[in-house]
Amino acid sequence: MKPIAPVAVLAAAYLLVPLLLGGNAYLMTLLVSALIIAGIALAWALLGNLGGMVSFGHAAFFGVGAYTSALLSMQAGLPVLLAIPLGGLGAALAAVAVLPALRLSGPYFALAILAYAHIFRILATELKSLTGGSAGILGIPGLPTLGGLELGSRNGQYLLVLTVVLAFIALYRAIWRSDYGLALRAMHDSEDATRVVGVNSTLLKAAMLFVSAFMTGTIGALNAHVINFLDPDYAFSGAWTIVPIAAAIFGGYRTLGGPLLGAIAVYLLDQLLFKALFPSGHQIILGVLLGAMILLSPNGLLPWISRRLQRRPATEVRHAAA
Amino acid sequence: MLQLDNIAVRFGGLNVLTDVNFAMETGEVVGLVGPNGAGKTTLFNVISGLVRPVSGRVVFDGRDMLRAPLYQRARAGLGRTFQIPQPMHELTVRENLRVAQRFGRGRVDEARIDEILDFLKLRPKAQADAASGLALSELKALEVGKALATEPKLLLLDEVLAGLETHGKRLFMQTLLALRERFGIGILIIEHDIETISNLCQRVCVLDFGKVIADGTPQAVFEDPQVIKSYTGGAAHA
Amino acid sequence: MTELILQSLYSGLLVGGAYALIALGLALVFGTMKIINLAHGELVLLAAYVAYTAESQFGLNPLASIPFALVIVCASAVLVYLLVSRIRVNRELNSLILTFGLGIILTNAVLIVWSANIRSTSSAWLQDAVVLGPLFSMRSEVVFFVLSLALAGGLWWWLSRSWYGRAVRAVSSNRDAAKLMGIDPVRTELVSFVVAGVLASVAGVAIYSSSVIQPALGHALTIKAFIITVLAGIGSMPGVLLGAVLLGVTESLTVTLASSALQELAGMVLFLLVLFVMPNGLFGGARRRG
Amino acid sequence: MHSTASHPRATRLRTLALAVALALGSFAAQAEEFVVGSQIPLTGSLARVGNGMLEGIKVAVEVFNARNTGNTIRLEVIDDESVPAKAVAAVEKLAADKVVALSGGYGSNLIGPASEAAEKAGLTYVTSGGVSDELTRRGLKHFFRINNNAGYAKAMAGLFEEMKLSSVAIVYSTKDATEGLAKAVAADLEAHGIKVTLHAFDPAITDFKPIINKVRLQDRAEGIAMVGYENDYVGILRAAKVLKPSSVKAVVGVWSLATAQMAQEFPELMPQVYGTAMLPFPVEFKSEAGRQFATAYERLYHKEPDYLGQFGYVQSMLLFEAIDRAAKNGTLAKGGLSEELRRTDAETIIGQVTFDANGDNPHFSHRMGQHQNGKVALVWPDAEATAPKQFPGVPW
Amino acid sequence: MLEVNRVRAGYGAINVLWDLSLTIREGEVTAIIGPNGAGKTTLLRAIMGLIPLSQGDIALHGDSLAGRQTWSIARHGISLIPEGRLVFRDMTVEDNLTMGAFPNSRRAGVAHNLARVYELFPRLAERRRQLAGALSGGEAQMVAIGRGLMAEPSVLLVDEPSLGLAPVMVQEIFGILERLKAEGRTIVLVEQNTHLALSLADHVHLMQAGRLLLSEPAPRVDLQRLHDLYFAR
Repeated sequence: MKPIAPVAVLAAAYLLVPLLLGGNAYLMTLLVSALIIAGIALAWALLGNLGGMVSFGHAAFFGVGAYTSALLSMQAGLPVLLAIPLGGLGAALAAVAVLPALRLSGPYFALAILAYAHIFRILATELKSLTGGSAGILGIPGLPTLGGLELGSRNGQYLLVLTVVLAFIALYRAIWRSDYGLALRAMHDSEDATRVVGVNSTLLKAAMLFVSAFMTGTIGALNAHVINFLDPDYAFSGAWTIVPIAAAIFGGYRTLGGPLLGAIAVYLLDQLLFKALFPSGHQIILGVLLGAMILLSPNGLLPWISRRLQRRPATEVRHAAA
Repeated sequence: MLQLDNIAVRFGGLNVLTDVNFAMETGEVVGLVGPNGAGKTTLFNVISGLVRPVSGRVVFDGRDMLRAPLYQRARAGLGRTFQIPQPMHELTVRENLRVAQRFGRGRVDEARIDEILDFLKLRPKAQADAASGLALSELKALEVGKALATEPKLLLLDEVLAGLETHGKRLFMQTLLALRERFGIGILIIEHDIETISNLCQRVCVLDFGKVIADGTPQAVFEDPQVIKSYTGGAAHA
Repeated sequence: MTELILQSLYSGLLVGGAYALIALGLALVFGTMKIINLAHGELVLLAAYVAYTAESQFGLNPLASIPFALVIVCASAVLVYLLVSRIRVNRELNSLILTFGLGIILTNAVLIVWSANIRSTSSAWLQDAVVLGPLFSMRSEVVFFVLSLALAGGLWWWLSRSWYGRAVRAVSSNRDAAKLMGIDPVRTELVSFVVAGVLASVAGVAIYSSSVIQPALGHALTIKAFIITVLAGIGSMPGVLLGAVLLGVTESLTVTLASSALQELAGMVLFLLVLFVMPNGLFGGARRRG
Repeated sequence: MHSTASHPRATRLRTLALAVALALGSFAAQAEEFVVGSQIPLTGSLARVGNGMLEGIKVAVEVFNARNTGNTIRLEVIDDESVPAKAVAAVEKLAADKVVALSGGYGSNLIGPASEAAEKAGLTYVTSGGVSDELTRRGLKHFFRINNNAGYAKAMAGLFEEMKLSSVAIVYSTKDATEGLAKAVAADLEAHGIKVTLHAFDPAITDFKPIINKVRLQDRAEGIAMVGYENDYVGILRAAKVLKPSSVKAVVGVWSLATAQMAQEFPELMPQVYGTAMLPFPVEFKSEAGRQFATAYERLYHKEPDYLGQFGYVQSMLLFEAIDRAAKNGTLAKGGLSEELRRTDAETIIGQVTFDANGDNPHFSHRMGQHQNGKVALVWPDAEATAPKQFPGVPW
Repeated sequence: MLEVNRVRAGYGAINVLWDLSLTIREGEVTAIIGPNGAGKTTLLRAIMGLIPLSQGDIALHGDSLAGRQTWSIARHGISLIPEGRLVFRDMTVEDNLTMGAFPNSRRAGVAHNLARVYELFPRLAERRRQLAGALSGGEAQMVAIGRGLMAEPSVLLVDEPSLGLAPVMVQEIFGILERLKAEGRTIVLVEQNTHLALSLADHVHLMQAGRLLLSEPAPRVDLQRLHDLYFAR
């Protein structure tokens, strides 16, 4: 069953979803939005898991990526599909400014990066000649048609964002499994222990910051070409931080699939269910989810589910011994 | 091989090490002893780079290491263990060695990892979770294994025997003796058990109040009245 | 120009007083438990809305609503502590995420209960001008500046003279040693949360009395408080007062000398600079001695 | 796995439900009920204004359905949470639900992407919630707006020009709508030889004394123009009340200021302050249409209508009437609604409304009100004035 | 009065005490000596509840202390003067001492006890307003001892008071312990310095590797044998 499962999930995601739901533009829009959140959640989790850093300011990278791509495609006239990865690079470049924050730990890092998000937002507002100031940018070109596939349609957007998110999962997995990933995971509880065996921990952490920023920026760029609109408040909105964190924590930020699962679950639940229950202030549920997960199952939903599914005696024994 | 000149370390006004001068030759096995709080672990931290001294020089293998970050010292051939084992969490035993080898030595050599695992009798636990699946003696062995995997020229062992039962202690000591034979590397070891030190080392260095008070063969050192005094406070055999 | 700058310094000073009130509670809990309560700003906001309800429903002067705010906010602070204290693993970061979640809950609860309308006091007395030569201010600013100084003084007295205040410092200085003195650290931490609640209550009423509140404000208040805590250096209560005034003055001088559009930017840049260049804060130096 | 979907009985039930739904749907069509969608912020940062506009839209539904034209309107509302992506999603959901048109939207940032989504779906989108010039520059075929930046700037600048002030300090928030308006007013005033100084402020700031002190000591302006939102007005007015800049003869703001709510909540700050207003307070309508609106509003919400409700009402009424006309001449099903709406030329409670090729209303000009003795009187333009302005006059 | 019965305890995976039993008698000075890593400090920490017992029991006057919280044990009348002093570094000397009298029942006597501590350590009286973090090692040890005395404990556990102190200071500290002994206090002294420990003790326990190697009244202890055991010769 094991090897079949991922193939089945992929087939369902690529074929079944567009076939069954493709006609419902609203649902497809929700799915695209959920995948956007999933992309950020994944990048956030990567930084937390491999770099050991909790960020409260991923909106900074999201916004920079979005602006970079929008401006490159509109002012420099670059093709959208080229501008998007360059948006990711732009965000990675912005991460250079964040490098001094790597020396900070825990809450200091988390909130320093939030300060960056604020600073970038104010800069985007003030640099009017470049960004159009608070009026923002309307009419950002949409996704092109590629080999007969209309990427700009809802289904096309879905397939493209899905592919990018899956590619990021693959990248994340490759890093995770590499020796660098091993060293990064090892650094968590015992940074000194890894440094004394020759690991340049600062360099590796910086690399993870760049990777995470690149992913977030790329997603931000994608979103800009999906929504066709940007302004500073929107591009650097705290929502680009809050919802992905809730999603990653909910799904299980220590797993590869957790952020994706969490984002889809949290976003769809929020939009289809909670919104109906609490017409105003339904974000309250996100807060409750976040708190409950931290208190009851800090590792998230996915590990909890897999524990439930494979309740083998062996694991029980090991947990009892631990 | 290793040379320390006038090392001084202060923690908030307290002199932890004062004017420590110490040198080791290639392949030498030296014991570092002294009462609690004498500054032994601090000296290890100075050598491996965790603590920056206020003055002095650290020269290893002909290179001035004072400003070198930890990972560079490790790559230059300085391996160390921690008094309280610090396995790399979330990783298996084999992965622990792999990381040490990959980053400390620069490339991975599975055969060599197997060799170390066999040597430290960790082979059966190779796939075990380092943080939760090991007994204390195995954790201690893993500490040494990680250091060995970096292919050090000098190994700093901080109380690798403490907390072991008598039997485990004996076994581990044999391992350490074999280590010197097998890999031909220098060892600087902190150990309280005087029997162990006497069996293992050709030379013993005694620290007290952050100063070197004796340096010589185990016999000579443990007969030294000043050493006995520092250990027991009394005028022992005098 | 001199008059402009004088007024700007004075405004900054008064604003700093209000900032200090917001930051003291956060800094106290941070100093005691090494936990950043990201819901602190929301507790302040809760007090502000209690004052609004008291004024709009019962015609109470905001100053008179402080006791009611105390009860509600302190009870909420205790609840926050009880939840935070249940965290066992990776407390530093998990508490950050938990209190972040609690902040979201409180913000939306405020939105549901009080709606998104902006609120502020209608008390004429509080809004009247107080003129000191070339210096102008609103009465509420002066009242709460004085109150802020008094509370900071009271906090200082509590931490240095009272049994429980000193126990709070003992626990934060060395938890094990404090236990050896017969101090129950859990109870002590609870007390520090309650005291933070008291400070948050007054801070909330101050904000309601001198500026405008709306449900999304809590998050911004937490950020301000954290910036000040970093400027101050952990655990330095006089530092909080000075850091708050420094931030207030920096902001108002930015408005006077450059542009008010850059005010927030100046605060953030100051924060990052201090964080990178002096990680122990501007006023934490004395503590590192010895 | 315990799936019931494949169970034969469940399948039969589904078929039945589908049949019932279809039957109901066709029944509704026979009754000539048209569903109009509304994508509007009911939560998030624009919650307050969004809810205000929605009240007006609902009143329009009520009034229109009471007219017995043979056609009725049903409203389907989706909260966009003040988030652009959700605004787009909302429009798409409404399109999927087969609404005939959209009335709503608030904030140029939300209306922009939402109206583009509506354009793609071929749906008529009518709004009054975003004044950015950019919106009507896009050349959308199905986008209509009854108000615009120019109308606000016209009113504000017109009032200042009438006062014959020599200098005006414009204090504005760095938000999109406010910045655009501030720049337009500045250009207009400068064209009339009035000296203008501009003071931008970050939306997060609360202490305005340093700014007002600059106005007092450096600008020595005769008028203060505030372009912001309620919280900014309160901050600016408090600072001004404290500093009492002696050169100032009038304080003028824009939206959400000359309202009953502000008069009631901040009685100390409001005296003699000007703001854009379509209605005096207490409300007095001269026209029959106005009275009809006010009565319905009163009945539904038990309070006096405000300007948000008024705009929401007007845009919706114009839309419903166009739907009615299009349905009757048979162009509705063929996508002729936008053309029908473009033929509008109506005298409404916000003045005359027609639409140009871009959907903009060239006639739009706001009116200015002034807080006078706890009431709001219309003071500009003269034709609409309910009382003479008290000038010079400031709240201190 | 204090019974340690077959106690096994340690730090996580590392077990330190192996089924250790011993008895502390009222009014005596009991010295626990042994080389580094013997488990002496661990024993004191186990008595205070700072580390949990994995086996066995500890009882004061017959009341079991197992499973009780440290602060509750401290209020019960046992004071530990910890190794490395553990003073509250950013509090003044006087505040440090005062915290020793934190339990409700002791607060009334705070003035009297402060005066007594200052009489014992005149040097602390001079520095009462100084931050404890700025003190020398010997002074910090005085603060730690004084702080322990503020609670008027029925048992005083002293962990390595000579550690890291200059010889003059060691003498001064032991002079104080001498005085406390003369007052008839029950003291448990953990010390590496056998000579000093023996000079003060009524009863001596020698620990090694978490076990009791020798337990006899001080006068009967043969130094030569002790050192042979100590250096494992």
